[in-house]
Amino acid sequence: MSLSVARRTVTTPILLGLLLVAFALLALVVGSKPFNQTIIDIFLKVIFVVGLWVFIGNSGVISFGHTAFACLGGYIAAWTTIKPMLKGTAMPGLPDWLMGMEIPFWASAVLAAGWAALWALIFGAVLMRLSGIAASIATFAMLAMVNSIYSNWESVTAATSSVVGIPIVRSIWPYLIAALIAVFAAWAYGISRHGLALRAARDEPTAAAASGIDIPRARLIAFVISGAIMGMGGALYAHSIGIVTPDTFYLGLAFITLSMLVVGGMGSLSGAVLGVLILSSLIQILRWLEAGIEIGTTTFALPGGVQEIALGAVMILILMFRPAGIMGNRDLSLPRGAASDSQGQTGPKT
Amino acid sequence: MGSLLQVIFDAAALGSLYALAALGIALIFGVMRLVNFAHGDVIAFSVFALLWPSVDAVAVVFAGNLPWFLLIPFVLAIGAGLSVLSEIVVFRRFRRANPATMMIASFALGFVIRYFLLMLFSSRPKSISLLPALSQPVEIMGARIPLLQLITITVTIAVLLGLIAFLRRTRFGLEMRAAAENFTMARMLGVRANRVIMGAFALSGALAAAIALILGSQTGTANIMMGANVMLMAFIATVIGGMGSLAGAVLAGFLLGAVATVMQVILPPDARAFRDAFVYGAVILVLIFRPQGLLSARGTKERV
Amino acid sequence: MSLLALSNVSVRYGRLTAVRNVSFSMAEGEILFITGPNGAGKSSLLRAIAGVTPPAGGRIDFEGHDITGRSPEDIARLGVSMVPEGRDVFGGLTIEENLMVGTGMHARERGWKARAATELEAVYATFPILKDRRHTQAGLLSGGQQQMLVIGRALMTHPRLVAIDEPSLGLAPNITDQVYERLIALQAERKLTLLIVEQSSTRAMMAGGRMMLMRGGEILLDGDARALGQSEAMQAAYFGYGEH
Amino acid sequence: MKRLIAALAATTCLTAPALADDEKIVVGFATAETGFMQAYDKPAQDAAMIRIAEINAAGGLLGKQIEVVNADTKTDRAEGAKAGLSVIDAGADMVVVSCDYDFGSPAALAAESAGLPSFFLCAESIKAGIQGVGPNSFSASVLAAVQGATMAEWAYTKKEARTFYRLLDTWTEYNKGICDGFDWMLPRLADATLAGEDTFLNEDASIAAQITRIKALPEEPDAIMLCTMMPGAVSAIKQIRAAGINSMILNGSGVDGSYWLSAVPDLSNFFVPVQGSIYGDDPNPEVTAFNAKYKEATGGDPSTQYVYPGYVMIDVWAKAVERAGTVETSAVVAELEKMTGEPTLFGPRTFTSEIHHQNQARYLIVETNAGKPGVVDEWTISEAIPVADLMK
Repeated sequence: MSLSVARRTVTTPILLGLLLVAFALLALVVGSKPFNQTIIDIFLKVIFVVGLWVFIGNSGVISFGHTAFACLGGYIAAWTTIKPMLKGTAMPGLPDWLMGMEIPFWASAVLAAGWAALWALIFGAVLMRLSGIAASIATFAMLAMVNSIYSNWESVTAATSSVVGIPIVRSIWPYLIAALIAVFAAWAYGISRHGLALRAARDEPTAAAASGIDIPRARLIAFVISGAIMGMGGALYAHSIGIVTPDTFYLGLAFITLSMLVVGGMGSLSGAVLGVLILSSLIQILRWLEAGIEIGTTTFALPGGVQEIALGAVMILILMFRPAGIMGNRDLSLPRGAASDSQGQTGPKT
Repeated sequence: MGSLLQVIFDAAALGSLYALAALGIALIFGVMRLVNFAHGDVIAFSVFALLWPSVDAVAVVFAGNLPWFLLIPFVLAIGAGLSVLSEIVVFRRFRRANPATMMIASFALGFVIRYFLLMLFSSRPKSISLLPALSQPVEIMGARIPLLQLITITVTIAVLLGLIAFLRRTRFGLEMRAAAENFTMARMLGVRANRVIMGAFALSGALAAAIALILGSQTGTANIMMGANVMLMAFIATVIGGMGSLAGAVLAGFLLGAVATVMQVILPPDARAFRDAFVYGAVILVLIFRPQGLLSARGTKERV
Repeated sequence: MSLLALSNVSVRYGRLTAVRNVSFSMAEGEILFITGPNGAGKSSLLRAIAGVTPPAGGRIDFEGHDITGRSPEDIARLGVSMVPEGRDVFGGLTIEENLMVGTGMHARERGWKARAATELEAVYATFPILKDRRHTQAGLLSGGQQQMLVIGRALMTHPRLVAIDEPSLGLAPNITDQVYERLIALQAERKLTLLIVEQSSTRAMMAGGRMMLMRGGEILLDGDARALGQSEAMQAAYFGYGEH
Repeated sequence: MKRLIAALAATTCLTAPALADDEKIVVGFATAETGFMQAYDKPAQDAAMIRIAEINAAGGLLGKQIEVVNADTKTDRAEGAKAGLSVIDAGADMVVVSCDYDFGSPAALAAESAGLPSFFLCAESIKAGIQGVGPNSFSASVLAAVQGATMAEWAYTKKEARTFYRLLDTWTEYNKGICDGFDWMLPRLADATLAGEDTFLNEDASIAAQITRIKALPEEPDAIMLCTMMPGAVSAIKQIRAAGINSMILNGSGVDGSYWLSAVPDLSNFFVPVQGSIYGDDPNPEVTAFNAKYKEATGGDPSTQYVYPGYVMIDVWAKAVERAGTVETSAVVAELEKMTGEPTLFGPRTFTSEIHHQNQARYLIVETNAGKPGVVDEWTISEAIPVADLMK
């Protein structure tokens, strides 16, 4: 069964992947450093939002806490890639073996994924019994706890101060590859036995429990995988700007990623990816307008601060007209695939 | 002895703030299952309404110069008005949406309000002298307590009593309680949905404004982010109190204030910075052992 | 003139059609039982009448007013009182508060307070147990008492039509007997129009009146409860014999 | 398509096209034009623009006019990195970054990796320089630790304060820096004691519990070292005074300004170290003249002393460029590192190859008495705080 499901649905990650590659090529063609950085930023958001989707989309439980895993990942990058000498002054409390460690950025991303997954397992074992709003608030409490600890553990995290010296990676390809890995991993999880079971539990909790699905366990698996993706994203985020601080990975990031997921449509992987691409593009366009666009000889510019107001208003409007998000519950697929698959895929409920 | 009394007062004053905010959130959650993330921004807006828009560092006071008996109703009306407006313009269209969509919409609305304030006033916190007479200390049984703290506690108790009387003794209150428990059933008994929801928003907004007054006179600052922290604590209080249970929200609000205050007192200096981590840890524990909340509202089924 | 008239009413949830082109009417003072197996669309039909789930097609008239797509509160205010399945009491409110919720709709009329008080006494007279426990939280009542409460609550609104979904669900037979006894007595006393949904036809046969059988979202049979209950056609229709 | 690419290339707000033009010198401002930091970056940037205008009016730098390019960081770290790259792309010879170390460092790191010198507008952490960003990074302000140390030594010497209470807001590095300087100084003051210490968070709605702890002391401390910043500072000060504690309150420069004093009517016994006075009573009349110039340029008086570092920054950098005869990074940095007690409008400035920051500086002491702030003294700490102590 899983092979046929894989064949039937693989067009979705492939199409999404091609879209991401197109963005990377655009950056290449434009060739401007700031634009390159903009695309890197978009890829990082894709990683975060896809990571969120693995848990939220499949379980239906809103989590405010996932940026905690990005935080854990970001500090792994700090702990393992900064030159030992710098580390000694900024974070003198690190154990010797960690102090001496200096690994390439991709290894730190892998390690970050593992470390975040480990903590997702520990937190998840406790939290996954909860449902609904209690689970949401508990994940928020988890985030606040992690944030409070990282903001104050002077000797190991340098507290609220920015940790610098993380090697900056300005090439776009590692971020593209990581985003592709996230998309394909999320897809593979979605069609796996565990993913199907979790979605069944989301839609029909009573029936799923009756048919022997252990819901907390199914959620835990999703939590760990999404934690790993967030951890990887956190480490790469650190490498993209060269610094980490705890408040980078706090409510601001939590809300913007959650908004992208919901606006895109948390019911489908395509919704997660498109939510990022659409909102990021919108933000970028609004920034151009704010900076001023020359029309003929006059410059037309929005007053500063309008960008955020417009973004909020557009988000409200999108949700007003498409409460299930832009994609509803549909996934991107080729027209033929969509026809053969029409039974299982319902249109957006409005 | 005096210092123990002082700790009790400190805890009660902080708890009062959280309880008032939690009540505002629970009221709206009760009638429409909306977790309103714009609440904190309504708090900030209510304070900024006292000032003229200006990006200078010095605050240009506008309504803030009113005598107290005009100033207080003015601020309450601003909070209630903004809250009702947000219902009419935004939330009314989300009645049938799922909680996640509503929540993100409320967050987006808060974002709009916040950046609107930012554009008008810049991010620099503005100083205001709000009800300055309240900054004097008073002596009670050996404890010197800021008058404001005393007033905060008194006001909270008065608001709570007033709200209880309103909910128990008036027809509108009865309809609101019924709607909070089972909205559809209440409508089938002829309870007008829009009126009840607008009533809840108005009350919630007025509560936000009350917090704005207290925070404003306590801190002497109008700051765009001033509502955020109180709001987060209030959410937690609402959930661990039992979503939809007004009494639970109040109880949990006081409890959170007490826990935070006591932690500050008993933790050794090195651990004090981690106070919030302990508080949030306690929150997780409460949720694990009582996921339905301390006082779960009977018959409140969550629509998820 | 009929009190309630449905023509070609359909109810859909997404792609699922729960009620398909149903038409019927009820005269004032009539008792109508709707029976049928689980999933027949009975509750959906009641929800459509009450305005909770607006019909996807067709038209509903009450006393000559088109109430299709009107809000539940408007329909309630016209005199349709709904007692949904599962005894939705307001658990945190006291019995008396539960009873009073629905009286608010008359608050604009003169003398409503006095009338509400009379009404309350009348409900207490019918269900004395409610009076004894009037200040108890409704959530603490037994199933039978809750059933009495929701019926009493519906009566408090001064309805023309009371629609009750499965009054016997989850009740012991002797309690059900009590509930029905009161219902029928009330109907006679107040000239109420009663629309009762029950899964089994037994109650309808015992109580008498008109009965309709629903299955698969459609009305299959309509006639006198006692006569219909005994017929072969009823059995066949209920269980769906001879359809394949 | 070409137009689209051109539009994309101008992805962040550039006010000047990218040109490698030898006829002018370009200063790139990667600072916040919107968001939270805007209120802090803009005044210092305005002051920097005044100095640039003065230099240009006097014939420019090395005979060339100084041009300015801007990019908005939107008070966001990721945007900060982009803004840094933008101004570098636009040909900046020197990159000015956001006032705060946390928000400025992404752009400063971008400058560092492009081999360009960078200046933080007014960061007061040792990391805003060699120790954090790299060998080409500088800050125009004075270390937060110097402020804490200045207040402690001055209060001890001039006000005979002996018992101190340390109240730290753990919100930012700046706050901790003030208290670190205080901690460094305290043991150097004979018979001065720490009566107690506590922490709070800037956004705490109430610091009642912390105040209760102070009041539980057998005796009110002579001075409270309050290591915090806006907006929490006003709240803390107000609550301390409302609780009836009248000890002298010592602060960092972050609470300078009279704009907030209305919130705490008749505040007294309150002391702030400043680099220059915005109150029109600076001992150096040129500062008052600058204030007038600032008002002319921006339409308002300086609201805090954080305007001044922007002016100092361009001043010292321009001198270094003039002396080096080039804008080439290593030559400019070498000239900057030769500066010892270099006179500026706001006190002497020193940079070394070890530290690109002021670990000892002359401060004016502003006392607020009955709600009126005014300069009462000036003080330079008796010894510079060693780099090793700053890095702990």
